[in-house]
Amino acid sequence: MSDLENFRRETRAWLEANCPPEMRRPMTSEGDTFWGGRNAKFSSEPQRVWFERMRDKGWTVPHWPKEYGGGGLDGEQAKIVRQEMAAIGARQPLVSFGISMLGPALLQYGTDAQKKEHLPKITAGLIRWCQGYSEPNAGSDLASLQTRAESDGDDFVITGQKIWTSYANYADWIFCLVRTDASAKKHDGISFILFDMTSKGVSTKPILLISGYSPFCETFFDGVRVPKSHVVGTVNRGWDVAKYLLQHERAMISGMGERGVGRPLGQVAADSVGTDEQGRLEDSMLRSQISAFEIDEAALSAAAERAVDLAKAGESHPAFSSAMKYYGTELNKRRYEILMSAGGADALEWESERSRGGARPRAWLRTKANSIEGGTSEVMLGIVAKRILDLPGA
Amino acid sequence: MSDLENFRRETRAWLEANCPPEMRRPMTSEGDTFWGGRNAKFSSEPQRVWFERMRDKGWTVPHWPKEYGGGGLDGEQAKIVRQEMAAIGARQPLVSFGISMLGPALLQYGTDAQKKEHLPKITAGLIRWCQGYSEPNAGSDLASLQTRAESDGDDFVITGQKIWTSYANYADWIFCLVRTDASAKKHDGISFILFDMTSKGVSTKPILLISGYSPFCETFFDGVRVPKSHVVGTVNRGWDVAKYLLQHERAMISGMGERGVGRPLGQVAADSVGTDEQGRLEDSMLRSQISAFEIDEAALSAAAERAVDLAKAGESHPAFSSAMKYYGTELNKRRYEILMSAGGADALEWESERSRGGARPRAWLRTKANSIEGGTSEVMLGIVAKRILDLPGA
Amino acid sequence: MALVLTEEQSMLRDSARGLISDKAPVSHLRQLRDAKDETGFSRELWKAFAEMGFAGLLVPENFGGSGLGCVEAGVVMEEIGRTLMPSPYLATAVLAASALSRGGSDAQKSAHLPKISDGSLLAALAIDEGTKHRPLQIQLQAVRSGNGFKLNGAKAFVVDGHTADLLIVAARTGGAAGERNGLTLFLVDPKAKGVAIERTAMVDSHNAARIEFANVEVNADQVLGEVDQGGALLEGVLNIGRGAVASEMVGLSEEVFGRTVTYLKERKQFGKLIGEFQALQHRAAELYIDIEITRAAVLKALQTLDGDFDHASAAVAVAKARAGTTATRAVQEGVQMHGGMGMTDQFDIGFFMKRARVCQELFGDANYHADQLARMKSY
Amino acid sequence: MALVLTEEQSMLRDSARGLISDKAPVSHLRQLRDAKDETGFSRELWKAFAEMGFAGLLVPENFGGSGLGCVEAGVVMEEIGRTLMPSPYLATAVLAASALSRGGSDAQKSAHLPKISDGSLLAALAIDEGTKHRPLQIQLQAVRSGNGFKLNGAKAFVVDGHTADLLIVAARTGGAAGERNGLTLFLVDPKAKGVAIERTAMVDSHNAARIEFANVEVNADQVLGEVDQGGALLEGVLNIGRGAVASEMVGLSEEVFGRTVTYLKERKQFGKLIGEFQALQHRAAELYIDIEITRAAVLKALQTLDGDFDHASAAVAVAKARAGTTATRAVQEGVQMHGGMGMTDQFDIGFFMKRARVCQELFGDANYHADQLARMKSY
Repeated sequence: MSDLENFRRETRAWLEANCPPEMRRPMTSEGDTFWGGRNAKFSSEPQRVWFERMRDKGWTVPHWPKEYGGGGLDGEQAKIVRQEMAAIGARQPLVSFGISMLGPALLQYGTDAQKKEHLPKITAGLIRWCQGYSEPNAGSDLASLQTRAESDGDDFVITGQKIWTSYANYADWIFCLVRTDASAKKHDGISFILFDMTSKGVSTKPILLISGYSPFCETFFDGVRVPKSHVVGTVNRGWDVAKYLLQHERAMISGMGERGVGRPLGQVAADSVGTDEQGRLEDSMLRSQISAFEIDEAALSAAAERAVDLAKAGESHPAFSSAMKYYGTELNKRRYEILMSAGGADALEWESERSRGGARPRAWLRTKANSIEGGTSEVMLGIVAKRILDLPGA
Repeated sequence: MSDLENFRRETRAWLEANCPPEMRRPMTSEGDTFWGGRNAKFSSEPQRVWFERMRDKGWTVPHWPKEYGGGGLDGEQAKIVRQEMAAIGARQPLVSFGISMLGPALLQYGTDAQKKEHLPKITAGLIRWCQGYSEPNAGSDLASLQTRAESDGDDFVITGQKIWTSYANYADWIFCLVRTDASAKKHDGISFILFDMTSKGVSTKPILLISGYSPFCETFFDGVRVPKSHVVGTVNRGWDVAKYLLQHERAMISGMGERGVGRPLGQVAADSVGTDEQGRLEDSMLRSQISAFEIDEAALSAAAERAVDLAKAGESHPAFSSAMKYYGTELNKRRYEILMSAGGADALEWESERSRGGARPRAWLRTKANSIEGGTSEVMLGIVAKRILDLPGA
Repeated sequence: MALVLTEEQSMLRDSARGLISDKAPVSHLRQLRDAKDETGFSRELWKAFAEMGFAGLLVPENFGGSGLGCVEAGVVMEEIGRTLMPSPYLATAVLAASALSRGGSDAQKSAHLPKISDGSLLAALAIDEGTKHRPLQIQLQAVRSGNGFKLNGAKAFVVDGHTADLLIVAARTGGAAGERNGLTLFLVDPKAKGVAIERTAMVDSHNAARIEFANVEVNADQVLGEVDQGGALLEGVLNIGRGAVASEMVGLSEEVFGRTVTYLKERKQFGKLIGEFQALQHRAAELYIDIEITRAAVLKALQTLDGDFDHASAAVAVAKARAGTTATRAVQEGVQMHGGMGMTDQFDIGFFMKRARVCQELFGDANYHADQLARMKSY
Repeated sequence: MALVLTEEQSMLRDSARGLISDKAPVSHLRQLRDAKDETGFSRELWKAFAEMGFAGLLVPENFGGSGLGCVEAGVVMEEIGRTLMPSPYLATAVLAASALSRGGSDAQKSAHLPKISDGSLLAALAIDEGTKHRPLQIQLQAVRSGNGFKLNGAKAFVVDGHTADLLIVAARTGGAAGERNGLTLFLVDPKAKGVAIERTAMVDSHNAARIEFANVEVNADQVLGEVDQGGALLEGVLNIGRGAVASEMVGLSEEVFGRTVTYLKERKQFGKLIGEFQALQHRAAELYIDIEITRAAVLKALQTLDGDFDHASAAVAVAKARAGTTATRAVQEGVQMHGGMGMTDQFDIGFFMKRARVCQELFGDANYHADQLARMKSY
């Protein structure tokens, strides 16, 4: 038996022994996600147990180095952990932008001191991070951001406004793009900086979305003082860090089309609209749409697998994550359009218990942001046209 | 009984009495179209009889003035003639670019002498016209044309090359855009001129298309001498005439989606793929595509009707023909994609008698030009964006 | 008939637009939603509507209405679509007025139509039972009992069901699910014993209800039209409703499109107005063309309903399917082109997306009508 | 297994590409077409192909082949798709080689497989009867007669049917149309009495034939596999063929796309390279993404055929459907972006459009496979 097969067997056994049954059920509400942070509360005892066991094993982030509280696993092993967790439906013990976004950037660009300071608190779920990128006049055109950081001795003094800061009102720290040189060309005067959200001068205001939820904030900085040592990478070269991190974010978002999505669409639809004597959906037009969707979904899933394998083989194009982000988000929007169509009038209820508080229409509306956040579909296509196809003037 | 009802009754009776039965059958080959011209031959006796009766009645072009050989009918009457012809499946007695393109331009911009010279020969099918617009480097960007007409006394001397000249090798005369002022801005130095294709210096070379047919030519002018009196409209203002004529052409092309198209798609498909116990197409995916198509086709047909009525009411936007041209041609391409899909392997035969010489795949390939000729779909969308939506920089 | 509005119809449009844009812009719906208003619309505004003759538009003149047609009803619905005004117009003035005018006895007409015209009576049509619109699948049972019937079953997605003074209920008196024969319409008092009404809070903040019927007794004179023969009446009324909702979607689509084009001309990114980007220009142009063609298809359906009612089903199916597809596209492009702002509740555009989804579902979505059209054409 | 080509597979690709681009660029097909060549491909080139081991790629080593898998066959097909090389590869080296390897007796294998490997035997698989691919609808009758069977019926769309030295014919020995049971494959000599072959000139200038069978006598030893049990063998061979044609369409799509992007960088209109127009840039980017995703789906199907043959149907359906849709889009965008030039026979792009149409139809189009997938997933 190979080492990997051994590892798989051990992983399976460990998960079987340690993952509480409650943590193997599909999540049904926002409270089922544990985000960590200073004010974190567990919504249930099994949630606490599961988190702590995984944390102690280093598996809140299996592929990070052990010195930072990760599992020290290589890519193949980490994949096995993901697969075995998926096989029993195990929930993520900890979800955080520290893991998915800041961490990779720190590992690539951070100083030793920064890594030692921040990464262990991420893996242990002690600090919850948020991302300060977009501004009211810097959305798709992110690099035109205006939040300024003025040098004052060993500190920067930060003033400006961010928007679309995810859960800023719950976050402990922020990783943030600021303009440290107003006279440079727009991509050249930006720095990537970290600071505590309890710093003087920071305030947040939740944004109510069309889904009825408020996962984002407007975030205001009024003379926030931050030590210069909190800059990640080189001052004025923050755009490199931002781009690196955006690629991670895009790869993550592109996976949404294939994430644990419950029952296959065809079966969901069969329940609401019925089937004919041959077992085909009664709504034959809907059946066509679902089948076309599932073909594209299966193809995307193969493409995601291939993207990982190409990266391993050193053959992937660095801009390919934009292609996947585009396709994955557009596909996820299609999924929810189909779910709404299959759901019919029932899927239009907004508040009843029967509809779990309008879970489906709210999720449907939420997907409309997929092709905007992390770079719009239009920006993604532009990147592909320019960086992969090398079209003139793109 | 109203005058119009009377007119309809008389028209019906006259058509019944005068349209030979052979001329009421769907056309099956190119030879079924009578184009007129100096070298015109009738492919059958009924074709000759039908043409001559219609010509004598003035109904080769029912809505042109009687003095030019037309029928002198108003819009309502002409519509009735069209409707009653369609009702019995009567073929057009004469098809010509003189009728569909040059005529409207001459009626609008021509001198009395020009109208008297040319229109009667068009209605009588004596002269066959072709159109000299595009050039190898002036396709979508038509106004960048380079064929030059140099002034020499009472004549212009024309040198250059045209492309996509429909049936130039069969045409007697050409209406042509030439550059009469090379120093002016590109739209301002163009003239619209007429000349005989037998003039010294004119030569043509057919272009073989992917359909296997050659309906277009490259046309070369090597010092062709043309009297200045043959310019239609003002010298250097030919772009006005061209635009006017292009709108007519676009309106005509947009109608292709609804022209006499034989049996409904659903029935054609039912013949080749069969139906289930409920009478639905066995290929349920194809059924969805056909139904979606027929919805759009019916909507386009309503829009075409509305466009005419809006024009009558003086409420139409002059650029709306571009919108219709775009939609009509894209729809016609869809029609033929569906016909190919419904036809399956049989529709892939290219030469057999069984397949009438590959009529369907050749027609399918022909439709691919619909969204290119007369202004590409991209140009049409640009016109809508600029002239109707007033978007900046469009 | 020319496929344009007549002068009278244009004047009607102007007057409806004036009232609605003045009294019920989108902020009106927003206020009702935020206040969790129990009624879900403004009774005061409905009174003003009735006074201007809109409530009785489809009611014959001898019953206090103006006896106009579906084109006129569509004109009003289109204006409603522009601001998403919540109002009893669709359920009462279109559906119930049509059902009573077309199927009612003189007594029934006299009893209800004048009150509809003057705005004092609100009504609702209860059809759907499953989650998708399948009128032939109606199973709510009406069993003969004494001089009348007893109703048992449940309805869902009943527009204005919780504010109605009168319910028009489609029930099965014979035949099996799937059959057109055996359907009967009943006029039911919502306060009758055995009727239980639950208002459902909807994504679009408009009104709908679920209604249960447990041994609800109705008299023979509460039958609307003929027993067992209600299928044709119902289909006719539904076709009018479909044309009306298609009109609402045309208004909605145009409004969203207009707002989006305005945004394209205002918002800057990368040093340019985003409306300068050709990819967005082409998409905007395609959407414009789509809306214009849908507008023609909808007007065609309304004219056919007015001119050749019994042969309007194909034109109505085309109109409702096209309008649903176009509105879906319009709101999707609208939100996407507004970027992050389009996702905020603060911008109105989300309201249009939500309402478009409900309109798509009402009386059959695009898939339903595409299937129906294929059946009509035997493939 | 990693979803990328191995080093050996990449080398195979390079060697196939070298030969094909050198000896059979698109002009090779054009010449054969213009010359109205009777054979429709170059026998000399096929010999070179065989010498390089391509003809026997799927043939087991003990029968003279190299015993490689579907991924390798797909690699070759993809290169064929780039230049549209007409060749016996699909019919003989993929379909017939697979059918014989998987279903043949030792005697049948010994008789035919070495000759396939060395390029001396050409074969064809005769399945379709109606105009659409519906393998379960096979009606060609094989009735027991003496020691063997008598075949009666007709086949159409038989790839390379007119040049084949050996026909593999799917016939019905039992069951009814629509049933999987009762199908049997036969090895038939095309020169046998009662076989009438008509070459059909096809839109793509590739080979196909209609074949009639009138009382054609075959012996029991001409049965390939088991009588009445040929359905599974046939479906397996068809899946290999579908994967191969999907690969061809990936190569075709990429080639058309590459030519189109090149044109976008060369052609000027309105004083700009047309590739500068953002609307075209976005469409090109979408098409690129489409092709990349399809490429992954096709490789996934081929790997599944090699690794888990009996459970590959879903992956194959996905691959064939996607590849058909992608290729259709690629050639449509290719012609449109080439403008008028794309419509001329002088440009090669029309050849790709024609071949894509045929590949779409071969062994089930995107609609067929979408329907099959839905059936597999019970909806």
